[in-house]
Amino acid sequence: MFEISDIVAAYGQIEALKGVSLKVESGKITCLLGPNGAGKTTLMMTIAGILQPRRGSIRLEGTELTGLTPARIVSRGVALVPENRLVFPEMSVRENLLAGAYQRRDRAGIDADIERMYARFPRLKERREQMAGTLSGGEQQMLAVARALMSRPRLLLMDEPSLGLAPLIVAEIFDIIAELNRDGTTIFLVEQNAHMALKVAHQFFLMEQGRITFSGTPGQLAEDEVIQRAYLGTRRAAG
Amino acid sequence: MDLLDLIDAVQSVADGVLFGATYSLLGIGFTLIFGVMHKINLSYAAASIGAAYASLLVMSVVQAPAVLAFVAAAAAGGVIGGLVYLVGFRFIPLANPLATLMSTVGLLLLIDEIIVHATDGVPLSYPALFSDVIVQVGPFGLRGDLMFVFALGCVCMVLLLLLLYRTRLGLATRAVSQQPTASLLCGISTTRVNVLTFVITGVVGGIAGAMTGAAIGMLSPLLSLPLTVKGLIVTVIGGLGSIPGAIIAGLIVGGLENAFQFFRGVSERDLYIMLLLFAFLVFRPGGIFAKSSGRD
Amino acid sequence: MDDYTIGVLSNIGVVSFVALSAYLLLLTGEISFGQQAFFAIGAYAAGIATALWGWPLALALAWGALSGGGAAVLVGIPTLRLHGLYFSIATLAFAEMVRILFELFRYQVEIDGELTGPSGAEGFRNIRYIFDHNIDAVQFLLLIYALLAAALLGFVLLERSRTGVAFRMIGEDATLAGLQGISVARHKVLAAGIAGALAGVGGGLYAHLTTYVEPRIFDVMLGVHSLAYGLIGGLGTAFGPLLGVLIDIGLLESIRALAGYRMIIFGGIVALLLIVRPRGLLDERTMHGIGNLWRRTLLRLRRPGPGPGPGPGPGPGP
Amino acid sequence: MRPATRRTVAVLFAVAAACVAGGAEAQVRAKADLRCEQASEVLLYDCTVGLVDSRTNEPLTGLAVTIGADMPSMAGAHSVRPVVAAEGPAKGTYRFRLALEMHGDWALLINLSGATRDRVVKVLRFEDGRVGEAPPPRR
Repeated sequence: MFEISDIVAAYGQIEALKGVSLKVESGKITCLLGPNGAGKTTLMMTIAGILQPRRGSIRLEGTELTGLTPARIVSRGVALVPENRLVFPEMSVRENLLAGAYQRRDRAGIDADIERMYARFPRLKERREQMAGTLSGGEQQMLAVARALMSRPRLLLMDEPSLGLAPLIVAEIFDIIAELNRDGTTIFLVEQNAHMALKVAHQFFLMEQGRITFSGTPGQLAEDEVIQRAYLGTRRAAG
Repeated sequence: MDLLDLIDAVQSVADGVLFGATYSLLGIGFTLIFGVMHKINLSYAAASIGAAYASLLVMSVVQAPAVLAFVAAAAAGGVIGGLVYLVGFRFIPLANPLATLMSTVGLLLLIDEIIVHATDGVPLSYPALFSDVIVQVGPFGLRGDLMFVFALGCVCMVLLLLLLYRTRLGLATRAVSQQPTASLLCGISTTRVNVLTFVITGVVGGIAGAMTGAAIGMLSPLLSLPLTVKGLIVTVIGGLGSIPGAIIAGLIVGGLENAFQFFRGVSERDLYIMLLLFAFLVFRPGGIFAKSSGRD
Repeated sequence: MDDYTIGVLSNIGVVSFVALSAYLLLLTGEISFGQQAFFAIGAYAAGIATALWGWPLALALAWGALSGGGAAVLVGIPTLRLHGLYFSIATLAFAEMVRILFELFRYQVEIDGELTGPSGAEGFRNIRYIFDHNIDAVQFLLLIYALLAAALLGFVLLERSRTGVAFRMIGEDATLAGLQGISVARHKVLAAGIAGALAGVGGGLYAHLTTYVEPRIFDVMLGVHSLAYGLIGGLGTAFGPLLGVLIDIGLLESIRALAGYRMIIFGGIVALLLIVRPRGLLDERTMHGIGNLWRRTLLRLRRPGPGPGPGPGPGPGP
Repeated sequence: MRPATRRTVAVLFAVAAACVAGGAEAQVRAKADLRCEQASEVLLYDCTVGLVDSRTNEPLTGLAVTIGADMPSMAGAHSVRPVVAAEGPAKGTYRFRLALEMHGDWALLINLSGATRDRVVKVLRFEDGRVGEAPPPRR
């Protein structure tokens, strides 16, 4: 169980998160929806320890994560696939993966995991010696996911994995998300693409202006009229 | 120009290229710190000279072969590098570009002045290695001390490249310089990488300082400003953040410096070097290896 | 006042011009390590004008300002596209070029049976205007401070003008300022020109104060110091750089016990002060606080009502 | 206007007038011959300066002579508090003792006042045990 309670985070005077609480169940895919500027990325960065919250607590299986350095949080089993992927452009695919395993010391285990990633993402294997900056957007997204997985996370955070990708690639990414989840990884993702998320997620939260305004199952989400209009809107009406 | 002049000119340029290894090392130091922190450490050359002075202090206490001076300078450079980070960067708001630039200027003055006070401003002689060796290659004579400096510089560069491209620390350093946020997400501590970068560049700088002392035969606090300027030139011409660029640019600047000196005299030499720097900044700010969109 | 005090005060006044020059560029967001070049150009130009051409001092100082400002505009145009570090290094390169050029510059004329004029690295001696015209040290000191006061007045007016606001906006965010319809290029060249002219006047005064200049005086150290003055003193007001000069030359230089350790202390102050006050002692926030206090005091003075006035508001934070 | 202000303004006008007027009569120019040698301690130097009229080579006697010192490479910094020279036994010679802060090139500003007002600048290199002409700076 991953639990966030009453997190307040601010940039200077502006409160981006105004007391966010939510629970992510182990073994499930949980999706956070919300418009731009709602504070979703801020929440992700706060969980990962890049931003420090003003108050509140973040616990993974009962262990407190707030106040820890990002490195500690990674070693506690939380990895974030950041928005816009942020691969290391001048490093090879292989080196990117090695960087993902920076907190680990087991040489043999790391090598085995790299092979496992190559098996799961054959495209990365083809390009393992290529500079990450030269990969396509979809390939970079896969690399970012694989890099995060290299730390063997119990909880995988993903910030807008479909951002800026072609629909075909987005479908592929969501297949991978479902697959990872089947293999036992808990996933908490931020998404704007509610249609894709509806297909895989087990639980939904909606965030608006720094607050959680809705929580429920995909069924409840699809029935909520307000949400329908805002996030599923015309497309659903058309389809 | 007759043949003898030509031979002299080539000889002079060759000497310059050999000495240019010092500039390369300094350029690498500037460029590495810039790569990791996106800051220029203006106290770097002063710290390097300071480390060379510290090695003289060690040599005056311990009776040891001259090679030890280089080891001592490297060690002192590492310590000073760490201190520079602590005073000039650790607690300074990094978002303010003025602040760190000026704090390193403050440290430059500080280090310079400590040297001046410790030595009353008198230049001290520095042990040269192989200064009596001259290798004749056809009409050219290669000075032993310069060749030693060059060889040492090359060894340092190779070790540094191995460190950067073959070790875990090197991976972390490159990661931080390319994508600081992602590095944090990978569990890399940027503070630790920053400190280690300062220590490592300090070691390199200490060696460069000792090399300068050995090649010129003496140390003076007056060296630190020109070396700072040379280091900046090499860094800019090589392209900020580019290590191969810094290596090549160091050798080029070393060679050009002597060429200008040979043809135009010592007083005009630096004028052309500065003109070169200025031209690079205005027309090619990304350095020699810049991609087409090399501007920041 | 003894000669020493007059000398120190004169130095403070003259160096303030370079400090103001660097400060003006800091306002537009650029760090220049090269203002000493325009100081040098002003010094040589004004010195040549009086010593070799027999010009009156006022004209020579104006000529120094013109030369400094003109040179600054000429360098300002190619370096316009450069920002941040690149600009700083370019100014450094330019200043070093100027210094070396003065080391090569020879222009001597026989005056009163003696060769007078710049003579390369040996410098330019016998800028004898103050002796020939019987201007004593105190009079010259007054001249320096009168011009400095005029420069400060100019700054006060500038900061209230549209141009001054434009400078600060460009300093905050050049792109945003450009979007607001401010011609960034024109304002930057203008700022560079004014800064160059200020340094030029300072240089002219310096040359006539010491009667002797040489290229070494104008090395990077001077530029670095003039930058540091603004940063120590504060970027909130033109009095900031003056405070910086006062602290360095006035306080550190004049306290005998610190003799020789001044640069160490100065370097240390620069490094450490920036931790606490990254924009100097008199930064924008402090100036705002002082401004408020001042306005409140004025208000209270203007309306001396009966009974207790409004309680003392919270003072400005330190 | 307060008297002090009025005086200031008056002086400023005088200075300004002098500035504009230009071309005053040529004055006596001094030529100096300066010799220094290290005294008993490090950084302490005893110097003798011989002053003559540059045109007539007549010794200049009875002047008040003060000497300031400055390091050209660090303008304004390291300036030494001016010392007063005492007239020596030989005609037109003055002696003084300098306490410098560091070795290196120093510009000595020899200020004359009294019958002749002038300043002669001499750049000398002070080293441990040796004082000589400063060679042109080189980097």
